[in-house]
Amino acid sequence: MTPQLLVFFVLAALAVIGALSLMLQKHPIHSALSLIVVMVALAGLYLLMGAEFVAAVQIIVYGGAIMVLFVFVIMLLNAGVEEHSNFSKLAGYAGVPLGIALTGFIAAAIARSTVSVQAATPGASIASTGDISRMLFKEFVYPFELTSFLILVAIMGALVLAQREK
Amino acid sequence: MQTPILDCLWIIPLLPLLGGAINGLFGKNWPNKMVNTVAVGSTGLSFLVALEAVREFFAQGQQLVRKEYFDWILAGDFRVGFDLQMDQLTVVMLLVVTGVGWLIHIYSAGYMAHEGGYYRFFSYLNLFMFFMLILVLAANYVLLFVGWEGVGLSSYLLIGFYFLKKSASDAGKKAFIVNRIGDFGFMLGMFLLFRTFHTLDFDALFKAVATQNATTEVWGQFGIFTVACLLLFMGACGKSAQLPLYIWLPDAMEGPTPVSALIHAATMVTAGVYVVARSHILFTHSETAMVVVAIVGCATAFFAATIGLVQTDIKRVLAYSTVSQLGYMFLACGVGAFSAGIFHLMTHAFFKALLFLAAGSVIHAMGGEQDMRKMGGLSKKIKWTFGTMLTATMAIAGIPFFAGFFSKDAILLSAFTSPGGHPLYAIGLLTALLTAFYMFRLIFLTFHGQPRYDEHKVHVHESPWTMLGPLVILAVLSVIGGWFALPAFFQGPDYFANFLAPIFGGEQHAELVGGMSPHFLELTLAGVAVASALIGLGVAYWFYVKTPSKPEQLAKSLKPIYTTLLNKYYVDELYAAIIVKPLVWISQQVLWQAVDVAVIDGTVNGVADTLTGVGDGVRHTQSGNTRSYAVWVVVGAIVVIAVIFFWPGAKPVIGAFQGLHLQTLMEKVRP
Amino acid sequence: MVPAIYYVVLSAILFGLGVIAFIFKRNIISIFMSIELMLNAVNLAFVAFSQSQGNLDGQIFVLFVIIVAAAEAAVGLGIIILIARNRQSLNVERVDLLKL
Amino acid sequence: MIDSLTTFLNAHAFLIITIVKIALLLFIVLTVNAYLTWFERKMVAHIQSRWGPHRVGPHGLLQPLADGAKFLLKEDPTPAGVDKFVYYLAPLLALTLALTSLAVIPFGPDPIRVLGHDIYLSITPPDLNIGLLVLFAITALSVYGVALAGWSSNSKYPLLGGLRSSAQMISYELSMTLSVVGVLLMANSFNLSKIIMAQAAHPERGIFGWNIWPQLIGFFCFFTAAVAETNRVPFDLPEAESELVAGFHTEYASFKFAMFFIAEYTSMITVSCLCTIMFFGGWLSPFPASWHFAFYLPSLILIPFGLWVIWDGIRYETIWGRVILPGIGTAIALIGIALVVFPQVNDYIQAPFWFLAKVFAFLFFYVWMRGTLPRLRYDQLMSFGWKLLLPLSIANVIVTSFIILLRSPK
Repeated sequence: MTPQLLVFFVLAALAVIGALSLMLQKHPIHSALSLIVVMVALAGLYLLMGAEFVAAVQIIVYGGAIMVLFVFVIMLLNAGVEEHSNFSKLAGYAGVPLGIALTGFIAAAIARSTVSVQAATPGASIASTGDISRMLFKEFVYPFELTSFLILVAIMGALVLAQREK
Repeated sequence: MQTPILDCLWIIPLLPLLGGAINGLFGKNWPNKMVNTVAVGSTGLSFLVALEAVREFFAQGQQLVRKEYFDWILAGDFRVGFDLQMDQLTVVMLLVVTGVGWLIHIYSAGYMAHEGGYYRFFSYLNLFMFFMLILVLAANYVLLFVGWEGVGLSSYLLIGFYFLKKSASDAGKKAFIVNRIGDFGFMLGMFLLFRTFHTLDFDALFKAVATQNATTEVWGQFGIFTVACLLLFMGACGKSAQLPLYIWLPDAMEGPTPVSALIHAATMVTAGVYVVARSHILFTHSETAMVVVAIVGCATAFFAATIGLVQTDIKRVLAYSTVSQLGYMFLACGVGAFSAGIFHLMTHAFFKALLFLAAGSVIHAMGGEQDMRKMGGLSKKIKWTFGTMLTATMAIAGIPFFAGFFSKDAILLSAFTSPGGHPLYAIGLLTALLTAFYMFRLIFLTFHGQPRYDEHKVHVHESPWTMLGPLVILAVLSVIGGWFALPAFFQGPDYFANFLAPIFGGEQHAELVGGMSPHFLELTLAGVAVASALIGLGVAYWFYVKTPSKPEQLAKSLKPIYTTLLNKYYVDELYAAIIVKPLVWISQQVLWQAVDVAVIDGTVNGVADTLTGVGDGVRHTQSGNTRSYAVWVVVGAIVVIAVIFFWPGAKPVIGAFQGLHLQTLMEKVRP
Repeated sequence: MVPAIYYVVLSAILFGLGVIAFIFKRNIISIFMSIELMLNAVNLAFVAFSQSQGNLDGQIFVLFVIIVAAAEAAVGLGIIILIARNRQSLNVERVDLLKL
Repeated sequence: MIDSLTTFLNAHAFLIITIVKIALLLFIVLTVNAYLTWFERKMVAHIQSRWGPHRVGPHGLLQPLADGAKFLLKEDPTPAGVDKFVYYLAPLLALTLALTSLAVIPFGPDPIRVLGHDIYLSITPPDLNIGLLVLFAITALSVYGVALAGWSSNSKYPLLGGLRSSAQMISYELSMTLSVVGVLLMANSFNLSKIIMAQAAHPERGIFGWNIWPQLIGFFCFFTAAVAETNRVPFDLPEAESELVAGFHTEYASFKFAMFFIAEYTSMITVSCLCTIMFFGGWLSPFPASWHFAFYLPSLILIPFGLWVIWDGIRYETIWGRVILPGIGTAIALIGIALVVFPQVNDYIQAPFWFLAKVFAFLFFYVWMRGTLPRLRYDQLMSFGWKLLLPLSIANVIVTSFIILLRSPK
């Protein structure tokens, strides 16, 4: 039981609990908070793996921007406790089992197909921010530019959607 | 040595293009003065530049100048570059085009002053200049074809300049479509040439021809040269209004008169002659082609002349005379006297432009009236116009020491001396007679006799100097334009022929005919030609000045012939019957009813109906409830995973997928 | 040292939970959040693989995923606001104009 | 017994040292917070030509203690129908994050050796490669404290305050993060110590080697955005008492309110530290290394100050004052003298002295602004953030990177 393993299990437990409460909480704010918990836990896991930059970005962007937007919208719309309607019989009965089945399938697929991963031991290399930025701006420069364009489009889309028609 | 302009020939066509672009883009709300400053200025500038270029051309010893500016098309061993070249032939064409074009621009500035769409007119005109210069300067067939199509386009635009007039727009379309037929042939010719010689550059192509298979194809042998030349000649026929594709030119008179002068008399229509002369090496390698060219030219000359006899619209008379003069040029080319053809091309450019401009001035004076029967007695009222027009008429009729005399004489001579050329010569002579006749008929009808118009309505007035200036200059040119050949009459050298000799080689009418010395023969033939011209003049005088009643009697007595001529041999009707009608029928009955309605629409609608049916069945899964959709998504995901990972049959699929794992994707996105 | 398989399995579990939440929730915002949860799970797997393979492509992908998620959130929340404004309800089962 | 203890200590030295450091830092920070309130009230009072607190203790020096007692003892009502969990979570979140952000601040360069252990003057190890990123991550999260507080109070003014503040923080976070990119480019690292050392590249330049000169615009953007992030005047709209009673913490009383209060002041300190580190050379002395008298500057400042306090205390009106103030004065003066006597201590003091001096200057600036500037209107705030600060900081990034590109050897 190395300290890393301990930390891993703590964080993993935190993440799973967060995910569960995201699912079980009735009020969207609580779901949002639990999702934030998941994200912070994941950031911790990234740090544990030595992916510092990704961890930081995970918190700054996901925690600090995206989830803030969610909370903001929830506050804005003053969304109350969600109503427990059940119009979709299909989802009501088949939903959860199917989800579990999917999880099982994925897990099984991983178990079958990631023999190489099992052997490898991560976290050995610390991914310095410099390397990442070098890759980002040298080899992935086109996708990077594309994403900036995507963001631009998204901004415009959000504007168009959110303005009240005169 | 320094040859700045020769190094960048592209300036010459660029200037008119700029002028056209500026006028077309910004000229809409400009005052006329500004517009014609731009247009005339750009053309004049390119004229001056052309002069400088010619000077340098002479200065550097008349060597062929060939500049490759950039590659336009590169495909395999097929290279078409934006290459311009300059040799003696180009020099002649260049000077004619820019010079006459400039004069006509100046003239138009006055003539179009009261028309709408001033800027439009001038931007088209400059555009035309651009394409014409490209055509003349091009160093390969493809670039030449660009100019070729371009002048076609601008002629279409300018013929249909008064597009509100149905006849005008129809005429434009007619010109365009008829030219298409010719261009089709022209393209085929180009393809054939490329397939044979793997190049379309004049230089390389002609060198190749001259060096390798120099075997001339005899009469009736249809080898590469014959076919290619005939195809090229088909294009030339379309552009230069030869039989059977001449029909568009008379109608093209719907355009403004300066346009008729520039495009449909001086420059564009001579493009066909230019092409034939340019590719003379090919033609001389095929007797058949030469004969065909000669016959077609001769026939057209005579045919058009006959129609010209009876036309009453002043511009149409000129149009038919243009057709027949072009026939002359082709006749010259056909009998191998290319330099004579080009010579006539040049002189014709002068006097025919002059004729049209003068006619324009007349129409201007008559306030838009074009029917000669409603004119008469104008000689005193518009002296300058009369004088210049008379000069031009003499020139075209072949009165001695006017430009037309020398060129026409050279053509007839070479026709006579060419083997088996006597019938050609005879018809040419007859045509000369007819030409003299109908031209003087025009003069007499227009300027002499009693005014046949309402003098109170029409206030005849001389045109402004912007119009008369060009007339005078052109008059001078159409007098002295032919004096290159003057020394030839006194045993001296024929300067024009010698100048073009590097291209066409020396003319070969040196052999003795019937014991006469060539020079004596030349003088004799000249005398005969002059005689015929004088006869034509006399007859015209007799008919239209002495006894004006004569023509009607004649027309009555020869009713069938007269009406046939009047209706231009019913050629248009003929075409309509054998070509247009069937086409219309096919496109309506077969293409529209059968193919379009039945097949295409049927398919489309059928597909649509099928889809509607299917959708009707499937739409019941659309519960509209997002959560159910989510469940379906999950089911799909499960199936996909199950298939990929747990169904052995899907191994090849996975193999296909393993091809594009992350790494290769990276390779794709990496710059 | 933690074997990468642990991370991968964890990400699978989180993904599954995300899917179940996606089906299970009625509030459109919560559904959106469960999508984000799935994205996070995938990111975890990405980082784990990239660390175990020892090349950074995975992390770059994570960055891209985060960017896309941001864009998606911007537009998606805009749409949600519109829905709430027009239908006075955030329950997806009440937003069923698409049914036949 | 003793040696077993020492072995235990040696075994878990890092852990214990860290814990001790944390405790120490917490104590210092909280005390500083308390006296910051006193300082602020005094300054603002003098700016408005009032006396400010001076009943409790000499010059009101014991006022903070009284306030603290009040916070602890006051009744703590919870409004009806609030979301309990979030309601309690919010202030906790705010305080925790504010305090955590101090962890990465390095107060001095070289470690102090105690019992054979290097003790760095920062809680995180000095080779933390993403120090600044961590800071930004924490500031990014600190929005939740305010927003959740506003929402969970189940009352309209707090809700408005919460909405305002979250909008404001999101808006200004952008320009804050962008405005430091220039500094990062120049230092070529996220590590705070490296950033400071990059400014010491030319020790002979002294103050002119600091980032403030090339990064003047960056500093302007950063400081403005930071003030907005900490919801201070003139950007204190979330708690604009004239419009929203007290904004997001209207419904909070006694100690929960104190948490927000402490959180705000702590973030003030953090921001001041950040400004010092990134633009004002952190712990570097403003004088060129060659000026040796600078070495004795701390004592030169401390001794006269101590003497002044003594002199001021002797003629103070209350008995307490005449006893306490001279005591404090002598203590300060003695410290100054001690620094002169023991130069090796003075070595350790230099860096923290300058660092704290600069931080104090910034805190003073904060208070000064509060006493001087009026509050912006909300739309002004937004347009200022989006239309002025953001473009300005982006331009700063571009220009800086260009210059660096031009300067860099091929």
